[in-house]
Parts: sequence; C-alpha cells; structure tokens
Amino acid sequence: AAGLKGAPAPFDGSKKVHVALIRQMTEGEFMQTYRAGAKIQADLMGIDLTIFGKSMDNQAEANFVYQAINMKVDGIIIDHGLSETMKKPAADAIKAGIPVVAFDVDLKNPEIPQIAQDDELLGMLALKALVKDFNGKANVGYVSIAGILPLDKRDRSWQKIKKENPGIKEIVKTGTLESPIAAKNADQVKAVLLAHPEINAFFAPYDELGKGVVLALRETGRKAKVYTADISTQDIQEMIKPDSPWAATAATNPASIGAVSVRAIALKIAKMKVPHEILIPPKLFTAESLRKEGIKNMKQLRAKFPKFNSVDLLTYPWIPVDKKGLF
Amino acid sequence: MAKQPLIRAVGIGKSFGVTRALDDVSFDFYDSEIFSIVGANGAGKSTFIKVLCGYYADYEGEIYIDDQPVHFKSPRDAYEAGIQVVHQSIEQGIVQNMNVAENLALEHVLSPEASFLYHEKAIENAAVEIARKMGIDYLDMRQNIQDITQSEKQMITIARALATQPKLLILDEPTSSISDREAERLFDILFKLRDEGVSILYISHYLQEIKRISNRVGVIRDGRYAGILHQPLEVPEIVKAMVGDLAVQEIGTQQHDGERQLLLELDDLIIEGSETPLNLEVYSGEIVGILGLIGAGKTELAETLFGIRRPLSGTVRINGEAVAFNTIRDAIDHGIHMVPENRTVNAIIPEQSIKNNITLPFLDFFSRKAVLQRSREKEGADTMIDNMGIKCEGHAALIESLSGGNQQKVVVARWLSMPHNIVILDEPFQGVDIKSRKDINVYLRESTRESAVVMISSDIDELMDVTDRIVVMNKGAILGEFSTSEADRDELLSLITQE
Amino acid sequence: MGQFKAFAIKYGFLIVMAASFIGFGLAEPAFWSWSNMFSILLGITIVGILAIGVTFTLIVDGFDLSIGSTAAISVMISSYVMVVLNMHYLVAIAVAIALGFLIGLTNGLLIVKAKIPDLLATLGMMFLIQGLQLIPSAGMSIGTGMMMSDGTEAEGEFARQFLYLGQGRLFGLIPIPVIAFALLAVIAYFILQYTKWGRILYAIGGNEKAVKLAGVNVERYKIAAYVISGTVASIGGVLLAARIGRGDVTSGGGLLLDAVAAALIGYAVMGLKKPNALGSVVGVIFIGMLLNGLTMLSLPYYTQDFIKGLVLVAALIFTFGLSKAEL
Amino acid sequence: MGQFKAFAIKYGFLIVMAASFIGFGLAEPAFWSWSNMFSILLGITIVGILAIGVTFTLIVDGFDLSIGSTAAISVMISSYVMVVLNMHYLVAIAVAIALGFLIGLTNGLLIVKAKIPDLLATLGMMFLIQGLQLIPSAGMSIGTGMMMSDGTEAEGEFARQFLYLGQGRLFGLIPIPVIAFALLAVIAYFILQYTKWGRILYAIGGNEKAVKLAGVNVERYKIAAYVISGTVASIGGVLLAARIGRGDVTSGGGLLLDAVAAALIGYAVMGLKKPNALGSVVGVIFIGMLLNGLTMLSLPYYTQDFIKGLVLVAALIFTFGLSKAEL
Ligand SMILES: Nc1ncnc2c1ncn2[C@@H]1O[C@H](COP(=O)(O)OP(=O)(O)OP(=O)(O)O)[C@@H](O)[C@H]1O
Ligand SMILES: Nc1ncnc2c1ncn2[C@@H]1O[C@H](COP(=O)(O)OP(=O)(O)OP(=O)(O)O)[C@@H](O)[C@H]1O
Ligand SMILES: [Mg+2]
Ligand SMILES: [Mg+2]
Repeated sequence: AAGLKGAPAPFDGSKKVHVALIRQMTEGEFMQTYRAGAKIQADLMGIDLTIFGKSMDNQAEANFVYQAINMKVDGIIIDHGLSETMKKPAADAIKAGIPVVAFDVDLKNPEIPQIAQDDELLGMLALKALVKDFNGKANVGYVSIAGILPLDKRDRSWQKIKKENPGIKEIVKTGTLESPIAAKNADQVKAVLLAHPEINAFFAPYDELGKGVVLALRETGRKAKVYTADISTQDIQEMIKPDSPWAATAATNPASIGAVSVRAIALKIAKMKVPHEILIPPKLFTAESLRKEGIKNMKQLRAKFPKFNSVDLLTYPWIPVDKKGLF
Repeated sequence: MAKQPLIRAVGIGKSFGVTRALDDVSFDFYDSEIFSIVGANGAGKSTFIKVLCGYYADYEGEIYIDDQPVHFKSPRDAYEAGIQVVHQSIEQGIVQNMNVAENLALEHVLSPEASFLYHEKAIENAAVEIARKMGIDYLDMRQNIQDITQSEKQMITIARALATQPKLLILDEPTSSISDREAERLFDILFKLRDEGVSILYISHYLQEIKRISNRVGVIRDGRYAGILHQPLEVPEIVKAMVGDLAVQEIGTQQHDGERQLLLELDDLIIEGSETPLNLEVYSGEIVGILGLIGAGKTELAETLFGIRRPLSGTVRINGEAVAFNTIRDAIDHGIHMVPENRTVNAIIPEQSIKNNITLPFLDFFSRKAVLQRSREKEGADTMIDNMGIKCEGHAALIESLSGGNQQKVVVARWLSMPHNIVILDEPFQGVDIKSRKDINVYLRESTRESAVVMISSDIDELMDVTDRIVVMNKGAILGEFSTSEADRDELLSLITQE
Repeated sequence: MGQFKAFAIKYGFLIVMAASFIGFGLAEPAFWSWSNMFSILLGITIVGILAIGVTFTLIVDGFDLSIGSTAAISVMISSYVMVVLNMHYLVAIAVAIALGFLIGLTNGLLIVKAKIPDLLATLGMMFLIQGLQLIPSAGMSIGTGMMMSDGTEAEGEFARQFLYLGQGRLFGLIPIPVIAFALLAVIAYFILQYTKWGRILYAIGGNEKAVKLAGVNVERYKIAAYVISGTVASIGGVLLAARIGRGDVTSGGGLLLDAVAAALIGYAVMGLKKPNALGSVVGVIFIGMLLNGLTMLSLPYYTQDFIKGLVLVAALIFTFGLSKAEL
Repeated sequence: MGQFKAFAIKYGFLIVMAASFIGFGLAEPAFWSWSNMFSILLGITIVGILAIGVTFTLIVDGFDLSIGSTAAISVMISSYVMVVLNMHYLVAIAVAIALGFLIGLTNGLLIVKAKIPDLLATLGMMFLIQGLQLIPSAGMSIGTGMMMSDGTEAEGEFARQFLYLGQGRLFGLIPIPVIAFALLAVIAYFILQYTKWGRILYAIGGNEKAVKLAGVNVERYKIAAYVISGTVASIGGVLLAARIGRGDVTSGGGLLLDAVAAALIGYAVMGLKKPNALGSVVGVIFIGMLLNGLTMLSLPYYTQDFIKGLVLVAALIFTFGLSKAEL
C-alpha cells in the first residue's frame, strides 16, 4: 500500500488495514447511503472494509462480531443493534485487542466511542414544524412501530410534544414493518382515514412509513399533512410535487455518518484520541424550502446545504475526504 | 353339548352417509374352523371385517368374545382381544419406508411390549422366523420394501398376521395377488392353524377356493345377512346364495360373421429383461388370453405394447403397419387401450367422480378448444355405467365410495368407452365378484367385433370363461397357443409351472 | 341433520365472511363505501395474484415456496431495467415476466426431471433468487436517482405509464392492479373449472401415475403448473413495482406466507378441502377485509395478527372438524 | 458403476462439505481455529434446535410452520416474566417451555382430532401466536427498564444466570447454547434411530393406516411429534432470549425458513431422502459453515444468499438427480 501522506501508523502504508462493518439492518435508503459513505471513506483511506449483515437478525449480528474477531480484523464498527445483545461481543472484541466504535447503539463501554444521530432531536424538529403549521391544534395519525430503537427515541419527542401541546391529539396509532413496507402501511392508513375523517396531519418518523401515508393519501384523494424523518432523492421528488401532502422531514446525511464512523475507527486504530460521544445534528427540510431552492435530488440538496452534507467531525489533514461531494 | 362360539357378532350395522353398507348382520365364529364370507362386490364384506377389527369405532350391534360384550374403539383393542387381519388392500399393510424385516416383524417393532431400544438384529431374527413359516425366508431382509413384487408384499402381510397366534384370523381376499403355488402354501398353513384351534374368517371371490377350504360359508347380500351354507359346498349353490340366479346368459364365442382381420402382430419382439423373441397374432373379434404365473413377464409385454417400455428388437404391427410407440399417447392414438393391473395404484383418481374417471384419457374428444363439454361427458359416462352394470348413485358419485369390484368396472369402462383396435386387460378381475366378472365378460364379448381383447391373467379359470384362445407365457417366453374350446386345464397348468 | 352439516361445511365460511362484512359496516359505516371496497381490493391484489399462482402448484400436489422471491426479483429487475439501464418500460415488464417464466420452468424441471421433492427444489430456488435479486444493485434498493456504487446517480426513472399500472384508476375509481387481479382470477377459475387442462391438473394431484397411464404427458402439465406459478408471481411483482415506484429489496418478505395462507384458506371456502381458484381469491379477500375492518375499528395493530390467526383457526376447525364425523 | 453411484449418493454431500471445509481453511487459515469452529456452531444453534424439532413433524409426514413464531413467543414470554412480572428466571424458563408444549399440543389436536391438514393448522397457529406474542407488551420490545404503558418503568431484569445460558462459555471456549444444541441433537438422534418410538414415527410417515391397523395409537404419536416440535422450538426461544438479552419483537423472523431449509437439506446428507436428525444437524452446520467461510473470503453479504441457494440446488440435483436413474 502506498500509504497516506503524513499519516500515523498503520496508515502510513506499514500495513493494510482491515475493518469490519457489522450491521443490524441492511435495507432501506438510510442504511444504503450510510454504507456508501462508509465505503467511500474507507476506499479513500485504503482501508479494506468487510460488511457483515443479515437483515434484522440480532443474534446473527452478535455472531458476526465473533467472526470478525476470528478474522483478526484491525477494527470493528457496529452499526445499530440491541445494546443488550451487542455489549458482550463488543467487550470481547476489546478484550481481544480490537478497537470498536458504535453507531446508534449504546454499548455501555468507556472504550467504545458512540456515534449517534440525535434521534430525539430528529423527531422534535419534524414535530415542531407540525405544531407551527397547525398553530398547536391538530388531529394526528401516528404511524410508527414500537420496539425499534431509533423509533422509540423519536417516540419520546412525540410524547413530550403531546404533553406540551394539549391541542395536538393522537387520534390513532398504526404502522407495520411488514414488507412491502410502503404498500402495507398505505393499506392500514387508508382504513384509518375512512374511520377517522377528522385526521389532518400524520407523524411518521421514518420515511418508509411516510411513503405509505403519502401513497394512501394519494390513493384516497384525501388531504392531510405528513411529517417524517430521513430524506432521499425519492422522498424529495415526492415532496416537491405540487399539492404534495408531505410537508416536512427532518434528516441527517447518512453518508457523512458512515464516513465519520470510518474516520472514528481509523483514529482508534491509529491509537489517537476520539471523543466518547459524537453527535450528528439533524436538519429540517420543508417541502416549501425545497421547492423554493429548486432542489430535485440529493445531489442538489447536498450542494445547497454543505453544513448538512459534510459533517466535519474527526477530520485531519492526512485523512482524504470525498471529492465527489457525497459527504 | 353344543360348542360355544368363540366370537359372536350380533346385529352389526354401519352406514356411510346415505349408504347403508351393513344392516343387521350376525355371524358366530367357532374355534378350529374356517368360516368364509361371500358376497357380491359392495355387499359389505370388507366393512364387516373393519367393524370386527376395530377400524370403525362407530357401528351398531354387539360383539361378544367368550360371551363377554366388547366394543372395539381402535384396531389396538381388537388386536389385544386376539383378532388379526390381513386387509384387502396390500397398500394398507405395508409401510413404505421400512425394509422387509421391519415389515415382517411390524408387530415386534410397534407393540407397546416391544423393548424400548430398537434391536436391529433381534428384529431381523424375528422376521426370518416369521418368514420361514410362509416359506419366504429367501427374501433379503434388508431389502427396501419398494423393491419387492406385489405378491411378495402380500405374502409378508399374511406371514405377519399368522405369526401373532391370533384367536381369530381374518383374511380379506389374500390370494388375489399371489400365485397358485403360494396360495397352496397359504392353505396348508391355514389348515394347520385351524387344527391348532384358531378360528379363521376367510373372504375371497375365488369360489373354488371357498369350496375347498371352508367348513362353513356365510353369505352377505346388499349389506344383509343371507344365510349360512354348510358342507358339502358346491359352487353353483354359493353363487345362487350370493347373487341369486345368474341370468343364464351365454357369454358366447367369437363372432365369425365378419371378415377376420389381423389387428396386431408381434414379430420376433424382444422385451427388456428377456432374450426370447415373442411372436403373436391377434385378429379382430377375438378375445385372447395370456396365461402365466406372476413374474412370467406378462405385464412387461403389455407395457411394451402400450408404449410404456420400448422393445429391444423386433416389430409390432397394427393393421399391418409397423409401429414404434414413444409414449402412451402414441399407443392410444393407434387404438391400443390398456387396463393396468392394481387399480388403486395405477388407475383410480380418488376424490373424483365416476364420470371424470371414465373420460380421463379422452378429454380431447369431450372438449372443444380445451373447454370441456360436460353434457357429452355425462352421456358417455352414463352409457358406460349402464352397459357395465356399475352399481352406484350416478356418474357424479366419487369413485372411492364404490366397492372394489365396481371400481374395477369403472376402470374397464374407461378403456372400453372409446373405439379401439385392441384393449389389453391386465389382471382385470382382481377382487371382482363372479357376477361382475360375468357382466364384464358379457360386455367384452358384445363389444368385441371390429376390435380385439387381450386378457392377461394368472388364473386359468378366468381365461377359460371368456377367451377364444389362450397363449401361455413362462419366464418371458411364449410356450404355446391353445384354442380355448380345445384347451386342457392340466396341460395349461403344467406349461405355466414348468421350470 | 346431515344435510344441515353439509350446508354448514359448504357455506359456513361464506356466512362468516358475510357476517363480518355486515358487522364491520354496522360498526363503521365508512367500511361500506365503494372507495373502501376498492381499497381493500387494492390492498390484497399482489398477495391475491400470488395465491392464484400457488394454487396451480397445490393442485398438482406440489408446492412453490419461491413465489415471494420471484415477485421480489421481478420488482428489482424491472426497476433495474428502467432506472439503471434507462430502458423502455415495456422492456422492463417483458424482462421481468420472462424471468418469472424461466424461474417457473427451472422449478418444474428440477422437480420433474431431477426428481427433487417440490418443497426442497423451490426452497433452494427461493434462496437462490433471494440472493440473485440483490446482485445487480449490490444489495441496494433501486429508486429514481439512486446512488450507485461508483458514487454517481442513476439516470433512468420509472416511466409514467409504468407507474400507472400500479397507481392508476379506471373511471377514477377502480385501481388498475385490481382489474389485473380480477382478470387473472377469472382466467384461472375458467381454466381450472371448465377446461380439460384443469381437469387433468386436478387428476394429477389425485393420482399422478394413473394419469400417466391414461396417456397424459404428466411431466409437461406439472412443469406448466410451476411455469404458471412463476409467471403469475412475476406479474404480481411488476404490479408491486409499479405500485411502490421503487425497486425495494425488502418487497418479497411477507408475500409468500400470506399467499400460501390465502390459498390454504381457499380449501375451506366452499368446503371443497382442496385447492381451488375461487377459494384462493375469496381467502385473500377475506384476510384483506378483516384487516381493513379491524384497523377501522382502531384495534391496536399488534392485536391484528392474533385476530387473523384466531379467525383462521376457527374457520378451519369449523370446516374440517365438522366434516370429520362423516369419514 | 452402480456402486459408485450409490457411494456418491450416500457420501456426496459429506464430501462436498469436507471439501468446502478444507477449501475455506486453505484460503483463510483463521477459518480453522477452534474459536471459529465454535463461532460457527454458536451461529447456527437456534436454527439448529428448531430444525431438530421440525424433523419430528416431517417424519410423521406432517409439517410445522409455527416453529419460528413459537420460538419468538417464547422469547417474549420469558422476558415478560422476568422483566415485567419481576419473577425468578427459572419461572420464566418454565413458563416459556410450558407454552411451547401447549402450542405443540394444540397443533397436534387440531391436526389429529379436528382433522385440519397440517400446513393449514400450523399456519393458522403461526399467525395466532405471531399476534399473541405482541399483546402482553402492547407490541413493544421488552428490555430491562422498559417504559410501560402506564408510564412507569419495569422493575425486573434479565437474571445473570439466564443470560449465562445464552452468552456463557464452558472452559471459556464452548458456548452454552452449543452444548444445549448438541444435547438435544444427540437425544433426537438416539430416539429416532435406536428406540421403538423412532421406528413408530417413521412407520407413521410411511403408512399411517398400516400402523394404525397394526394396533398402534397413531394419534398419540402424531400429537407427540407436534408437542416435541413446539417444546423444542420454545427451548430454542429461551436460548435466543438469553442470547440477545431482550424480548425483541422481531426475533422470530427468518427462523422458520432457515430451520426448514436445514431439515430439508438433511434429506440429502446421507442420501436417505427422508427427514432424519443427523441430516438436519449436518444441514444446519453446512449452511453455517458456508456463510462463515464466505464472509471470511469477503464475499459481499448480498451474494451469500445466492451462493447458499446455488449450493443447495446443486446438492439436491446431485443427490436426487443421480438416484433417479436407478428407479
Ligand atoms: N369409506 C366409505 N365411504 C362411503 N361408502 C363406503 C365406504 N366404504 C364402503 N362403502 C360402501 O359400502 C358398501 C360395502 O362396501 P365393502 O367395501 O364392504 O364391500 P365388499 O363386500 O368388501 O366388496 P368387494 O368385494 O368389492 O371388496 C359399498 O356400497 C361401498 O360403496
Ligand atoms: N422372465 C422373467 N424372469 C425373471 N423375472 C421376471 C421375468 N419377467 C418378469 N420378471 C420380474 O417379475 C416381476 C413381476 O413381473 P410382471 O409383473 O411383469 O409379471 P406378470 O407376468 O405380469 O405377473 P403378474 O402381472 O401376474 O403379477 C417383476 O419384478 C419382473 O421384473
Ligand atoms: Mg372388499
Ligand atoms: Mg403383471
């Protein structure tokens, strides 16, 4: 390996660095973009990145950690997961001398830096927009699933908002993760809409669920505003349609989180200091603002909002960053 | 002092939906005797047995053993009371995924007293012991049960039942798929058991057998008790009790009014597994019998003619034209029809109506642009039900609801329902009662004018009844041809058994 | 008495279904609206189409475990052809359906020629295409403007006409997929009920050997059953792609079991106790209606599976348990 | 010639397996380490246990579609007992296993007494318990300190000893679940191979009627097969709960199909072409080994399903296709 200019060992070319990215979920646009970001950052740094993942199989995720240990990788990134399940394998990895960083899963270990997108804030930003649009009075259909960690965190914001705004009412709660997610949720929401014509807003703190709501509204011709989390080209195109019910979404740039994760593990491998907590701040996008700026896809979005795009955390002169502007 | 019956069945009744299969039937069974039950197809013999052996828990009437009333709720109960059965259908007695030894020693494997641990060796030893009695210990005990012949399977089920030393041994048509020689061995054993005090209940459509081995004969007619016959037994008397006076309808012989045409010609045909070339001619209007023991290669010949197998060499000519069939459909298109042996496995579509079973090979004829023309189908089926005298509730009845003999008639009807050159019937009378047999024969004779029948059987009498000519097969070779009217029973017998 | 029982077995399911239909409507009048009827139908379309396909394999006493993943790969491949390869939508449809045909053919050949038991062969095929569908897009979902592994964005997009297949409505009321479903259902019913092909397929299910000895080319019919199953599943997949407007890698998930459930419920519908097209269609509508009605009554989403199972088991006990005594 | 073929059919699978074992080891020596062996075994434990259970139902010519959800409900109920009800972990285990027993018993009764076809009955049961498992916790995952619907926090927690069952190791090397799996496998193998019960179960699968006529209480044995399947699945569930340390609502997901796949592959292992305990165990180990090895060779995760399917189909063609000619 050529090595990176001015880099500490082993990135100076003394050794090909091998990192395992171990994932709980492999599907959905968020996860895909995260992966793309991690991959590009790893390539730029000459890191050999092996991705492990079996969709939503928690014990498999734990097994992958042991497999990575057996493969004697130089570092492990754990992306989502149950902290109960993952903390022991992670601790075992540390014990085996392999540094670990975690994204969106609390591994309760002082030696493991925690990267997190601020899910509570993410939910809060979308909800604040809802409260503002409806002047604190709305009949809300809540589309979410309990038991999924990020959604549970976003649920806390929803509970808080309801408490603070007595005018905001939860009329009904639905949601399913059954695939095809969008179609299944659309079916549920259509039934809900017929039974509860008073609903005028939806909070769906995950864009796949939000797409189901939008599909249902389009198929029934009903009017209501939709507030979600996450963003993608497809989401943007849906939002900027004239008369789109999709009012706002709060999001972080998953690609840059992927990149930050790789930078974090690289620093750990290089035995440099990494803060224990690394928070990625979200940003709110309204349909109105997207239309006004003439944004049609993620590329333009990234160009227009450089702060959103590239999170300049954990950057060093020797660490190359993406030239194509992915993060 | 009169002898006490061992088992008494009093007023037994059983219905299936609207079918009254048995109604108030009573029989007593004594030790040391062979008691036969006869009756036409569908009379209720098998049903009676199934009540007696606990298969149907839900029946009317009483069963007494040694004067104690019993009500069997499961085969286990009957088994424990000393009642053993060899059922009519071999498939009901053979466990496909077990080997020969396990099937022979099934009771040892399965009984609650069997040792918890499975001892392969012990089972094999027991199996050999059981097999020896029936003289089938030449079988390879570890062989897969699928790899042995139908008759060997039947012998296994019989051997197994004999081995348990029952009080009452029930045999439902045990000889329908074994050879005469094997049957003789069976009878010897039955006599021995009888002399040891066992009571034997025997069911068969071979009235000669009945006459030979029974002490008494009970008759069932349409589900009802119809008398008991005592020795000396005579076949005509038994027939009369079973089905009333058989219409004295002559089956007749070959019609010579038309011109005899050479329909089928085998020219030095060599069949797989054999080296002997076969030569045979079949003319229109005649019924040719092919006689031979089980394993003589009759079915192979039939299957070759029907396009299931390909001959190694030689020629088959139909109407003078040499043919080579690649598929069964080819054969059918050339006017060759075949009623296969073993109807349950090879012919019957359960859960379908009589009509659907009859029209199955000729759906092209009964449809237009693939759409079925049901009224024509119904017509066709009704005609055949009439012609063959099939006892049923109409063409829509499910074939499973028919008795064995009537099921066989449906299968024969299937292949006679359409014009053909030759129809091959392979063991068509397995389990068919004398009257139905006669019905079928009469119909065969009537419908055989332009066409011809090749009837395959290992039973001389069956063939003597109806054929014009008998061809004897032995070990894959044709040993001779006899005009039926001139044939000598003993000569035929010696030919088929000749080593 | 016996007659009453026969009546109950034959019509019991339909009566329960009618009763639930009335019950839901009384409890929630919106249930009875036309638009809700069509939204129920739209919701079950894809599963219904798959259920029709699987009915054919059930009839020949086979089983096709690969239908869910066939639909999924059809979603992916049609999206791939349009979005990544930027080709005409008709090409996309043709490729997807041809692929379904091929999968069915392979299943048929494996079962008939290589004599692999149906469950085994189609399970293997299921894994195979579940994996295969991920390869063209490197495991990512395919949406307009998707980020490709080289960091560029895909140029093609879902054709308007293609989306119309999934999202359009005739007379502004009847969804196009519902029309497709109805068509397929009628064709299947006709074939199975009124043609010699149907008769032969059922006969093969009853006693394959006997049918062979009746001069029928049984192998060809059995292969045809799997080809139909595969082709129909891929049609379902195309409609699904058109409906969600995205090549979603998770789309296959629940389809298999739901379709099988519907086809099996179909056994009970007219008390036939065998696979039949009408039963499968009614079965799938029943499930759809139940879920729609229950969602309207705001039963928590997590009790719905339970109730679905309960009704299913009850219907089964009713149909099969009652007729038992007759054997 | 024929002898060679017989040999190939009997040992072909094992030879392929041995070859892959050697191949992987040569390509990546870490593959052969003890710790990797155990990590393969640990990875397949749960699926393996379920495969053992389902083998029993396959043997009596039945099928149990409910094993995955039985394991899942066992995860939920044992967590519920410990965390929400704050009871002893032994009680949790007992309740979970008793529930599995009951589910199996119900399946057995539905099939034997109500005469519902196995696929149908267990499918209904699957939906039923899939729904049921969500009800106690209102659809939420159950973790230590979980927020209950009344706003308080749950007081119980996962007992250390309970977690040890899933995460502990004997001699610091052999994972406890692997020991449990091995034990169950040996017991199942012993029962099926060496005891009368095994013979009777196989005989029932071969010809139920004949066995019944031979005086065996067939009903009881068939029910027993389902009870074993349910109980074994719930044991799997308990170990899974201990492994992930949380009552996770998504845990049941892929278990069913993976277990069935393993049991069906088992048909081919010794060329027996029938369900057998050894085959199921070897089948599951083979899949585990393959996935482990392929991951080590850095094959992208999304190609693994494909390769798994390919190898499966190839093995099947080999075993069944070869022996075909002999019929
Ligand atoms: N499972 C069943 N369902 C409906 N009807 C049945 C059933 N079993 C037998 N039957 C009817 O009961 C009657 C008696 O049948 P059974 O099998 O006892 O006749 P059989 O005397 O043994 O005739 P065969 O000599 O043909 O064997 C027949 O009319 C038959 O159609
Ligand atoms: N010439 C022969 N020599 C030895 N075995 C033979 C011969 N012909 C056939 N067999 C074997 O005997 C068994 C029975 O054959 P097949 O069914 O053709 O006999 P069959 O004459 O038709 O008798 P049946 O139809 O009365 O049972 C088969 O396993 C067959 O392979
Ligand atoms: Mg009978
Ligand atoms: Mg024969």
